[in-house]
Amino acid sequence: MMIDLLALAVAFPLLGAVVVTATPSHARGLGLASAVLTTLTSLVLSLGVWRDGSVRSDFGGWGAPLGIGLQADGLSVAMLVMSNLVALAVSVYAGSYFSATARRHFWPLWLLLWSALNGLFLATDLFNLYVTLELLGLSAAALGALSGTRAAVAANLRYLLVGLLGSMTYLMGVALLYSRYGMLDIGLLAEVIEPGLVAWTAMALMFSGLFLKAALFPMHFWLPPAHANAPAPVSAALSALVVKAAFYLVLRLWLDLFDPVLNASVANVLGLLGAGAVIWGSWRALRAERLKLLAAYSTVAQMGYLFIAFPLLVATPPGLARDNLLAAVVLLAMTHGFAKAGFFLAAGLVQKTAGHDRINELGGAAQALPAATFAIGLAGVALIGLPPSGTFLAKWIMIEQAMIQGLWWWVVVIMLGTLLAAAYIFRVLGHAFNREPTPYRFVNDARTEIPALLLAFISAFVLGLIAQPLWTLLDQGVLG
Amino acid sequence: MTPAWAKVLIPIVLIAIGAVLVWAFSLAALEGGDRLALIALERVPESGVSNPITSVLLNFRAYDTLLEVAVLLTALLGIWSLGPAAPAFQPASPILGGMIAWVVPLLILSTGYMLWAGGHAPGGAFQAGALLGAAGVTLALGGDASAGLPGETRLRFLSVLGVLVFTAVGVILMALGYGFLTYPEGYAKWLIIFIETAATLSIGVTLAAAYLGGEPRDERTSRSAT
Amino acid sequence: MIWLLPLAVALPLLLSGVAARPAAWWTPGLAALPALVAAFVIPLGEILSLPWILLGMHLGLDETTRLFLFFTAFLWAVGGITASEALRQDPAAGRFRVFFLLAMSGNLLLVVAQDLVSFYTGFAMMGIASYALVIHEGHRASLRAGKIYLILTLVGELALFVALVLIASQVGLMMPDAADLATLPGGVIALVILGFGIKAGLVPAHFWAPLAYPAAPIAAAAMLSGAMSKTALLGWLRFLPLGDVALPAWGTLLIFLGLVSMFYALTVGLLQSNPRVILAYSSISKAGLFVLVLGIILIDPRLAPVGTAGLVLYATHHALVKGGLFLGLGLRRPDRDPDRTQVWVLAGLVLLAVAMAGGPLTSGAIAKDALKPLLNLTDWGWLETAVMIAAVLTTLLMIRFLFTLWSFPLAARPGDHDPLDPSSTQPASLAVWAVLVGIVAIMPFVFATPGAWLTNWNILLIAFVIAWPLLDAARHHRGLFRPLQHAVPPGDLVVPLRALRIALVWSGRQALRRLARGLARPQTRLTAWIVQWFGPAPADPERSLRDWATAGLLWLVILVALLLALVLTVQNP
Amino acid sequence: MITQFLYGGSGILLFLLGTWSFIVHPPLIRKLIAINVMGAGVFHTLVALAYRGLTAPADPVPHALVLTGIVVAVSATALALAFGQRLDRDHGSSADDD
Repeated sequence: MMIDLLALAVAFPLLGAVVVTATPSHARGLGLASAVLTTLTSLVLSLGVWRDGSVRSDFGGWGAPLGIGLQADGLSVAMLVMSNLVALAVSVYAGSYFSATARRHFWPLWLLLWSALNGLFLATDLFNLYVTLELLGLSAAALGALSGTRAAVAANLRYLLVGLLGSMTYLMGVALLYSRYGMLDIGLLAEVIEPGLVAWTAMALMFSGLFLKAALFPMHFWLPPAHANAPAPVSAALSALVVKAAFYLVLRLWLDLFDPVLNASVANVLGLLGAGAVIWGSWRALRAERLKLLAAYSTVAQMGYLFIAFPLLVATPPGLARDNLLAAVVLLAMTHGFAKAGFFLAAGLVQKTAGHDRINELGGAAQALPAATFAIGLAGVALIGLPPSGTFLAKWIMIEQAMIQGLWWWVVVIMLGTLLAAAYIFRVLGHAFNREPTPYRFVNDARTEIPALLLAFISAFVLGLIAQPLWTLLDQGVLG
Repeated sequence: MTPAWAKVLIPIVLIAIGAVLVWAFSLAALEGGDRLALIALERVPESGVSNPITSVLLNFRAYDTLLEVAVLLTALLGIWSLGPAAPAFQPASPILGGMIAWVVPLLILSTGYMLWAGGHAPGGAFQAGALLGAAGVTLALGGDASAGLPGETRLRFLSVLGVLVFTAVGVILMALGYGFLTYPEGYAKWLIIFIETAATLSIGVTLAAAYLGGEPRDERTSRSAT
Repeated sequence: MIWLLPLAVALPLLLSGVAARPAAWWTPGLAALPALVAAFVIPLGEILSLPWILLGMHLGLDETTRLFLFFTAFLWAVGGITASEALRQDPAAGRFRVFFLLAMSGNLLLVVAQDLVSFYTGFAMMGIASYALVIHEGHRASLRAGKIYLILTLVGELALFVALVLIASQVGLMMPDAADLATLPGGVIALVILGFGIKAGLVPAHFWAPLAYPAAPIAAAAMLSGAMSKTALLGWLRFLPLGDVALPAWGTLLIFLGLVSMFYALTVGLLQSNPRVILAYSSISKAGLFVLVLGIILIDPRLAPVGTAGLVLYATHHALVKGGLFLGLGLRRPDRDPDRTQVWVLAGLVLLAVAMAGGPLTSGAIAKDALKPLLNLTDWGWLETAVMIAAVLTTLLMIRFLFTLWSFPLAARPGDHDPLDPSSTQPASLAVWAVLVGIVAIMPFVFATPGAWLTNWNILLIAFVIAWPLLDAARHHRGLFRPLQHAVPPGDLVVPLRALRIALVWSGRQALRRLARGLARPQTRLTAWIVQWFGPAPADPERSLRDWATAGLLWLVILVALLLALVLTVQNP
Repeated sequence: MITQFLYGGSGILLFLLGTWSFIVHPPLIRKLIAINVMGAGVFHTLVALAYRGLTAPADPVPHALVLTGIVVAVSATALALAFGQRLDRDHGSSADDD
């Protein structure tokens, strides 16, 4: 008897999808069961990595370069834990959000998306990543269109096509790397890759493909309509996890594969795009009239912060400072995952109660749902980067490093984004404080309100206050 | 509305990128050497099948193939989630109907052959599944609203069969101590055929169902429709 | 024993989780008690390190923060009991309690925090949670006050955030002491002054205070003016390079800022008729005094030990007295109420007002006495005179305050305990307020020698000499001062700021119109050309991005940019 | 060698043509076809890589990758077509206006 947690982290949601497809009448119960099982697997796997360091499993026993393997190190496990907890909360929420017919469609696609996410965070093979990306893109687009409105279908068709363009470009880069080096395993490639036209072209192709999927400014144009029109639990997963997966891949390739190839200028290109995203996304969020559109633009802005990290990473010499910076980036991504998911779930409740999500008319609904409003507030704390959220710590470390390296202009961008974020969050919260009677029951519907509240709470308090384990975890992987 | 200058600029930029691509690929092809060919060909005898491509697909890189079957399932589920199917075609004329009656069994026969041939020659689950799907499409073109597919319960089961068998084999092998998708010596051939058979059925059913588009209707309504 | 510190911070935080329930009405009253105990029993200098929280949390007390912790915890306890009792009837009280406890937790954390990150965490938690307290009542006035409070608070917190990160990156330490701060660049000092200046209500960043204090429920106003505004002083004491280097330029600037704040706030305050607004301006003037003393210390670092001790004593006095004045206002009932306790409330308020004015035998006198050596030692003789004039004005302001106690109508306010409801009594609030007044009353005898008790008698005398004829005139000729009363609205600067904005917008529009007229003809030609060559200009800037060709071209350009960045840069070896 | 370059080069050409068409042609169906042309280009290039001369057997790995890629592309195309069909059915008009 041998238990390969890496394989199970992908296989459980896959089997779950199979089972709920075959027996749609029990979709909710079986779906939730697979969700719990998958999350437990990922948590146990992460705990193992946290204690004993990274693990790798080669399927078929062939090993790289011939076979494919999965690998869990600190970086992948950090993202894995975040996405599985978020996904579990989304699952619980979705359990009572969807109608009976929508449920039949939601669960199998959702579990397929989940297995793609887990597979992506653990993957080590460039072509395998392509298949995983497609699985992710297809299931995400299908889920996004579940609300069935014309706007949602159109926006998600656009998303699907843009995603395909990104995958094809990525695949061209992979083909180039294979033709030169004859392998696909990231670890083996990293040992032989050398600066030169082949590696540069491959990197440019793969990164520009992934930028499309990560909705990096100015390639974000597909995101706001797609995320704002999807059903609330799907928006949460798309915004919190799916774009984050593309960023994770950029970071992973940056650190593990292209490290010998890249330089400060290319990092500056990434940083500039990130800065554009921070300012443009925040500004658009401030001007947004609908709550979910605001959240979607806020995602564009938050993705920008993550890309600002690249010039800082390049400027910082290897050592403790760089490790801290990297941990800060991961913490930022994790916090945003929790916060944005919590925000979208709560926004979905407000929308359901009010029948719309126009910000200026939400006062009454916000009053009727104190728990959801509170969740939006807590998630807002994390989105702005107020202490003690994880974003706050991450920004602190990023700004500190930027100042030490003399790169003060990134500080200006981060601060400007913070101010704008405060402006758009408090624009929403201001409507919640009028004098209508607050019901004594704080939580109206535990199944939907508690997941939102928990996610927001984790983002605002837990991640910042107990960030130390994350540092330990990251020491086990890419940093060690 | 596309600005005119963009229409001019896009080809120019693309040509530049193309030049770089050709150059990079030339460099890469010249320096590439044997790549994985030697390693892969050397290991083919251990893989349980003699066709190198099938060895790669179902043994060396079986995990890719598993995910690929999952992608196919995702597409089908996505199509189902978009609402009911388009109305059926008109029933075929007697001549076409007669031809369909000939072609469909032939297609199904070739499916079996393709599947079997994949072990040693070009062929395999996807080619076989495509033929099976073609049989369904042919039926649909002839006016069969269900494209020869079974009712909802069985249709759902058949469409997930590939992923189910693939994953289950993987997990069971893991539980037996061999590792996920690691075939024990001597069993590889039969396991691969088992998986391929399931995958062929799923792929065929999925392609036909995707051609119809729309959710599967439950059995009674679909029978009355045909 | 040291574990009492994290408990003191965590208890209000934990209680805030349940405080929304009506059954938890008592939570604000009890939450500050561990902190109060901690102020007495925790040994000084011991530091508790919790490396797994934030970037490593370090809690501890020193000579300065022990007094800060004492008055902060005490005020929050008194305010908490008042809030628990006064808001029991308020349907939105649950929300109030949650944010009250969050602000409490933040305030306590920043006092006991020894490292930069924890300090900032507490500071920001306190500032943001207070926003909810300010706007609690939800009228237009409180929403407006809250908006202005929030904007200024966020600007202040951002400035402080940058300042603290700069300190951390400059010094490389999370717990810098004064010697480490000696080399800070000027920008950081400016940010520290700005960041805390907003919290303290330093002119010209003061105008949130006269708006927020009257808008917030009385317990919240007491905390804002008593406990929270003092955190600015603590911050300055911590993060300005006091006692190690002489920074005459910054010192002079601070003295100037302090004088402006004092005289401006006192003058405007005298023209107000709402007692809460008067108290707000009094707080602003005291912030001016703090900054003035800090400026003196920056000019002459040798004064730092004396000056710091004096400032801490003054802060203790001011926090208790100002908090007491606000809480006392909340206990006031109309005169026609024949209740005997009202006499005692009025007596207490008079005592506190005298103390605020620095009357002999009060805490004000000893606080003034503690700062005296600084004013004497500096080379600038006129400074002492200026401070004396300010003291006279303060006394006049307190007389004006006592006067408004009778003249300003007590109206029922939805957030407060209804003062017009004769059946409502607040026995617990009265009791704790009495304790507070008692502590203020015995302060001079605990903290100082008899020599200090009578420090300010001459100033009080001068003030009365000035006030008497004025009061007399006002009594005989009603309406004599009425034109002055509304000369400056509360929040003074907000009005010109708004006018400035309108003027800017108007003149900007005019300028644009003129520009447009001038450019009209060439512009039409230009437009035609642009339309011809570039297509119509998009109305929504995002629209052009959503256009596939534009987006696609941008994407290709970024691909090329990546390639060029990789190819053209010389690789580092 | 020259054959290989011809195949590889035409693959790249297809890829670029697909990209161009995807970007400049507004109708979604054309974009979908463009994606498939791009895919064909990439697969073409990959297959060209597998060629190792007339005598040596081809590299099976790129072949397998292409097979997998084709199925993935087919799935994506099917889903995208279903999306387009749904849009058409909703409005009766084509979805080109997006």
